[in-house]
Amino acid sequence: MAKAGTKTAATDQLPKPAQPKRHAADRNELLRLYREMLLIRRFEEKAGQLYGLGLIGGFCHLYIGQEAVAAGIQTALTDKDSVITGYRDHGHMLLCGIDPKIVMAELTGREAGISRGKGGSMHMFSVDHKFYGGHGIVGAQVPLGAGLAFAHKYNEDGGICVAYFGDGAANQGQVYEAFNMAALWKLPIIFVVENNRYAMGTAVTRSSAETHFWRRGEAFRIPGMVCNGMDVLEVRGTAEAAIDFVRAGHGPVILEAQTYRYRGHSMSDPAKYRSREEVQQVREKSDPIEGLKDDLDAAGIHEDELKAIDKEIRAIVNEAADFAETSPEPDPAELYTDVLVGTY
Amino acid sequence: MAKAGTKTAATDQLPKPAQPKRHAADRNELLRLYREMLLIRRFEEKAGQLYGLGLIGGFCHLYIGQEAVAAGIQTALTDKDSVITGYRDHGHMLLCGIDPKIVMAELTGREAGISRGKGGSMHMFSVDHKFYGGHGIVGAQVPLGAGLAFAHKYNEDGGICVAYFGDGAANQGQVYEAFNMAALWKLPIIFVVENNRYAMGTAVTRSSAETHFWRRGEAFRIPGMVCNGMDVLEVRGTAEAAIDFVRAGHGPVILEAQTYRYRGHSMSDPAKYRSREEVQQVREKSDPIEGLKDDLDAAGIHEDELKAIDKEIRAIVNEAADFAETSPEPDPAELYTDVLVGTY
Amino acid sequence: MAQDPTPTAPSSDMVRLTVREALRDAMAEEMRADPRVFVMGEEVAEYQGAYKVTQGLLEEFGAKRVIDTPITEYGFAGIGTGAAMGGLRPIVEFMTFNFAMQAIDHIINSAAKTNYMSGGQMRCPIVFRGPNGAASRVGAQHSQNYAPWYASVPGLVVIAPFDAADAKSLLKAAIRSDDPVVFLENELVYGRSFDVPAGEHVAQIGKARTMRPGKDVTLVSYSIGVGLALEAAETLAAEGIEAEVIDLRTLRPLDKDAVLESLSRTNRLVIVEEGWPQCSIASEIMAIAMEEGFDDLDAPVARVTNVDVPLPYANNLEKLALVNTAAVMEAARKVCYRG
Amino acid sequence: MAQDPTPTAPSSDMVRLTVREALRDAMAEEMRADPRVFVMGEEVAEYQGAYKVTQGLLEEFGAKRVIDTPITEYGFAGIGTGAAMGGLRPIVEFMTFNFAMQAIDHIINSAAKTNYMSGGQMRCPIVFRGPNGAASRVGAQHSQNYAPWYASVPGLVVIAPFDAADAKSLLKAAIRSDDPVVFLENELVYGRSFDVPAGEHVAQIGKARTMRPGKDVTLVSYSIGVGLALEAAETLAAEGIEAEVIDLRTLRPLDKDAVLESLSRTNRLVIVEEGWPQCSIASEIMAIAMEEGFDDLDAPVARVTNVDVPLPYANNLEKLALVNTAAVMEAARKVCYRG
Ligand SMILES: Cc1ncc(C[n+]2csc(CCOP(=O)(O)OP(=O)(O)O)c2C)c(N)n1
Ligand SMILES: Cc1ncc(C[n+]2csc(CCOP(=O)(O)OP(=O)(O)O)c2C)c(N)n1
Ligand SMILES: [Mg+2]
Ligand SMILES: [Mg+2]
Repeated sequence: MAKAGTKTAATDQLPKPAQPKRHAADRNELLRLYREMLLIRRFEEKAGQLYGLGLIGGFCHLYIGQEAVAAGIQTALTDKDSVITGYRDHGHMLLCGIDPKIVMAELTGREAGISRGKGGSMHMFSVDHKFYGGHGIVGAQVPLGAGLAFAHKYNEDGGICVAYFGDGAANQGQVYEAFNMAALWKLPIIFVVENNRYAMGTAVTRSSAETHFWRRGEAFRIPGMVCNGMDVLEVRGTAEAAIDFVRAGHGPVILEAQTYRYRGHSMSDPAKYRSREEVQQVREKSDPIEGLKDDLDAAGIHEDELKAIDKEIRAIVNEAADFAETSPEPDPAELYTDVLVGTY
Repeated sequence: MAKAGTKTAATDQLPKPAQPKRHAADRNELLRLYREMLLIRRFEEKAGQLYGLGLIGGFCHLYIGQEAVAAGIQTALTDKDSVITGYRDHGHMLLCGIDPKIVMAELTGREAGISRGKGGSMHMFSVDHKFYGGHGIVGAQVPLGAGLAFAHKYNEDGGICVAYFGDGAANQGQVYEAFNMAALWKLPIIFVVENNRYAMGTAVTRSSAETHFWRRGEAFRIPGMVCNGMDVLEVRGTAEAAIDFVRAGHGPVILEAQTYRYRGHSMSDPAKYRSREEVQQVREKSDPIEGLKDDLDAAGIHEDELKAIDKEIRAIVNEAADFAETSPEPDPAELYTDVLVGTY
Repeated sequence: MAQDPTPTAPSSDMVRLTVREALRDAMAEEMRADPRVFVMGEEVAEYQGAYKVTQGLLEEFGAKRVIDTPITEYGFAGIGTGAAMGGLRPIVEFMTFNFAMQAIDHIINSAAKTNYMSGGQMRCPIVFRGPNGAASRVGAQHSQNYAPWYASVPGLVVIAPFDAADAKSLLKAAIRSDDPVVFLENELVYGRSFDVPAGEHVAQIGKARTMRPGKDVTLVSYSIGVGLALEAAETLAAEGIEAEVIDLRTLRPLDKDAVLESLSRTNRLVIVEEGWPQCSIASEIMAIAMEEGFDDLDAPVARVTNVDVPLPYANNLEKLALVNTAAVMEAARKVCYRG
Repeated sequence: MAQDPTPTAPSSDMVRLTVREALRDAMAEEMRADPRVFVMGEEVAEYQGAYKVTQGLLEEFGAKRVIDTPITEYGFAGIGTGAAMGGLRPIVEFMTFNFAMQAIDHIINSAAKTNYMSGGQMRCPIVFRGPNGAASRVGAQHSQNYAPWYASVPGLVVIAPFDAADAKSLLKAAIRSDDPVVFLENELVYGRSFDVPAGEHVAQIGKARTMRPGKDVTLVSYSIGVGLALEAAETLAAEGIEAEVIDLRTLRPLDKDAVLESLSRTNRLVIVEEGWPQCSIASEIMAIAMEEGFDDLDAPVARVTNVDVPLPYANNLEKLALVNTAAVMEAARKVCYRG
């Protein structure tokens, strides 16, 4: 029995991931990271335009500003690994290798969309790409991700799961239930908190008794890591240390990526809860794409090469938009399909 | 922005409760503590008998073995303070000053019962005594208790809330949601984890990644305390330090009381998950009532005085049992009352 | 103070309000009158409400009484319920009732059942409110109508107003009620404007309201469905079918007398519900008509509901999935054996 | 392997099993056949199940496939659902469905809606099972019947068997189904023994079953109510009323054809449900009879349910609150215009 007393900190020596290093990317890797981030950025800008044109309806949550998080982590995964996130999902999907055309066609609610137009922006899935959604209930993806990790372990397939969620979602009780079971059962999962400082209009300090999200696993003996989520190489290096640890069977890790969203929470957000200056400053000083330019430069990658990528990506995104605009809506008969798989 | 790295422990200096001392009880206090614990013990033994006779139905969860927890804490509270717990509630109720007769009459489902026979063992309440139940859904009392604390703060009435829950309940997600809000809003509440080592048949090590329950608030910057829940004076001393801290407006405290239940989880539990020896050993070495005898002795309280208390308590409990057995069942018309307060 | 204004009666003194404003005004008035009343929920304070229903409340009542919560529906519903047990009168806003599914255990097991379980001793005067049912193009997880679930639970009062006058007078009644109230709003109706009688009006909970008299068929609905029924009635009138439109307003207790009385005159009944068909409010009204109105029926009662599928996102499919005026008219014609 | 044995047909080869054993055997057989099937829940492994339904499974299948969870319904329902999305076939046991209210968001929003939301791409083959409805003297929080709630949700299969043969063959079907299944058991029936056909039988989901033929009145029920209906039918027979008893077995999809066919012969219908009346399975069957059986009705359909109150603890009140055979007989006589 422990002695009576007032205590505040865990003193145990838990196994920990290795101290991460900023990833030393080679030329090809740098080009890939640049390309991936730019693809997200341009795709999202286009989605915003289509929304403005009334081609996308309902909620649409853009990932602009957070590109380095998905890029740094997704490029460190293998195709054995599974990924799950919330409603702010376009970026993660693109980096799972899903065709931008069918993602965009889902946003416009067309038959050719990845969910045949039935899911929309928040609800997309690709079992083929081991991308498991696309969930609209804040926090729900965290136990679901632990379930995917459970399946990896059960099947001994060597895969791990990455479950992305927000700083707001990190207050959900189900997250702690999942933390406990993931730690208890040593599930191969990385819990990535994309701390973009706000949950809708609520700044983290107004919703969170502990704003260091990497510490949120302390109540369950889960090691925490943190990185600058605006620096794709730092994200990548941290992700690699986390992945090594998790894949080695040590159980879960919490990885907080400190990032920022430039746009409103969804398309209708007036964003009065923060100043223009705050946004402007992040854009200017910490933009993840601009921020990679020094590294690109140092690797001898020059403006014209980047311009070529830019052009290529614009073409991809325009093509996706055209496709999404011109594809037909689902057949009315689709209303009744896919409710159940079986016939009873 | 924090620097990238692997981190495991909170390093902040949080305000903490004072280092608790084992309570230096005077003669009267000792007698009271002895009396309260014995009242619970005898009451519960009698409830067990009535259950065996078929006079009590459904679930009935006895508190035997854990008496020091309620006794140490309840005697440190004032009548401004509110109390809430789960289904294992008889002990706490008695120490809120509720008449054993009407508690026992509720167990037998009689009109004179505290819930007019409609609640049963798990669902008893006494607004007059600021005892707010008596809840059957594991963990539910924790946010409810935070709500009571919220009301204390809102009303500036100087009261605090004590919310008791089990080691099993401590894994519930809603507990962490309540932790966060209680810490964020500095609610006056003591979260008492009655760690009796088992949740039904599950030993804490099988359900909990972190078995030091006092650490479970670390993810939300809530200070933790722990005490030997079989030593009523240690519980009392720890409770006092916690109460002082909370009443001073510093926000919540988690207090883990390490205790043990002698009986099965409820009346039908075969208790194969632990050995007879384990139970026997606790009974012999750590019984909270026997354990107080040295202190009583040192205070010059002798066997005959204790025997008199014993006799008195047996009389109270027998009277309660008689009352509960002979009181009439509710009038059939009661079936339809108390569904709603208003008439619409 | 006037009780239950008959809103069809002409009033000299009307104010034009959106449903959103009416709800806000109800809360503000009750907060002015009773210091125990407070509002909590996600984005209710600084953001002024995700759908701006709590606009201005923070400014008037301050952060003590208008409280932003973390995204923890289960937790803050529990805290609200506990605060109500402790003597306060919380209004808990759910950003939508879809998210209240996380909290439904506290609504049912802690709030609804406690008065009974305590033999009438433990009150729980709390209002759980927020938008319910489908909004526009938000997909299956954000579009469910929970009215039948809550309406099935003894110990709850369940209210689902349609227009601004009812939104205001019923929300005021809900806040004053000593019982736990589930108050179901509808996002698509928030912005609509209606005449609201000036002055203080507190509706009587549990009473349906005749929105339009008629002799040929009774259209029963609640919430957004009332608008469809009124629209349908308008067009049907041009065809020579005089439809009586009844707004249930309260779903528990359900004013079956009002439905049965109308049925006894029109002998034909159609229920309009923006929700799934099975085990619905529509089913229940049909069951009541079966039990107590059978001899009045000149035709079987018909229900017009959403299609029995999760709500799809695509624009064309969404339209097909949702209850609509054309379907109401068709059903009305059918029970009148016309067309 | 035989499909959907007609259990009223005499079988040369019967085994006597309790419902508890039948459920266990179904799980064990499916676990033997398919390594993707596993069981998780509170006390399912070492304790052998809170109600001993998983007795012996840990010993046979080991801790990898029979998994004790912490008391975290929302969390492990989510983990189970995620595992199903990841290709496994989880059986998630809730100690009772009352506690599943904490997890209902995953059952509805994650499991039921995903196949539709993904355009048929993301399967979720999971079984959520456990006792539902009232046990004995456990009070209001532990006694709710959730059948109507789940039955209202498209994307779910909802099964509520009565006897051991159905418990076994339907649970096997549920485990093999590619859809999320809510499988509602009843604690008071666990210990009852029934004849179960030997050999492997997998029932067809979605088909009601005639438990007893009759020509004067149809009694429709599910789960424990079927026992009451059968008892009532027995006594009614002595009075000269031949009641046909139909066990719905599956509540979604609901076999309305079976109900309507029987109604077309008996022209009288009583629904028996151990649950609250409002927006219930009973309401739904009455709605169906209204819509599609109106002309067959010689009397209005009647429902016999629990009283519309939270379940009280006191012995006498509990008895009064619950549906019972006497009430079923009374309703049957009434629709037959006798007595
Ligand atoms: C359970 C639940 N509650 C509320 C909402 C409404 N909602 C959608 S997103 C959101 C904010 C989430 O913020 P965060 O987790 O930080 O993610 P971010 O949007 O910043 O990526 C809220 C409140 C929801 N979808 N689900
Ligand atoms: C949400 C919920 N899940 C499961 C149960 C069933 N149940 C009742 S008590 C209990 C064990 C609780 O253990 P613990 O919290 O340690 O308290 P103790 O019984 O030891 O006092 C369980 C699983 C319940 N009542 N509520
Ligand atoms: Mg955020
Ligand atoms: Mg315990």
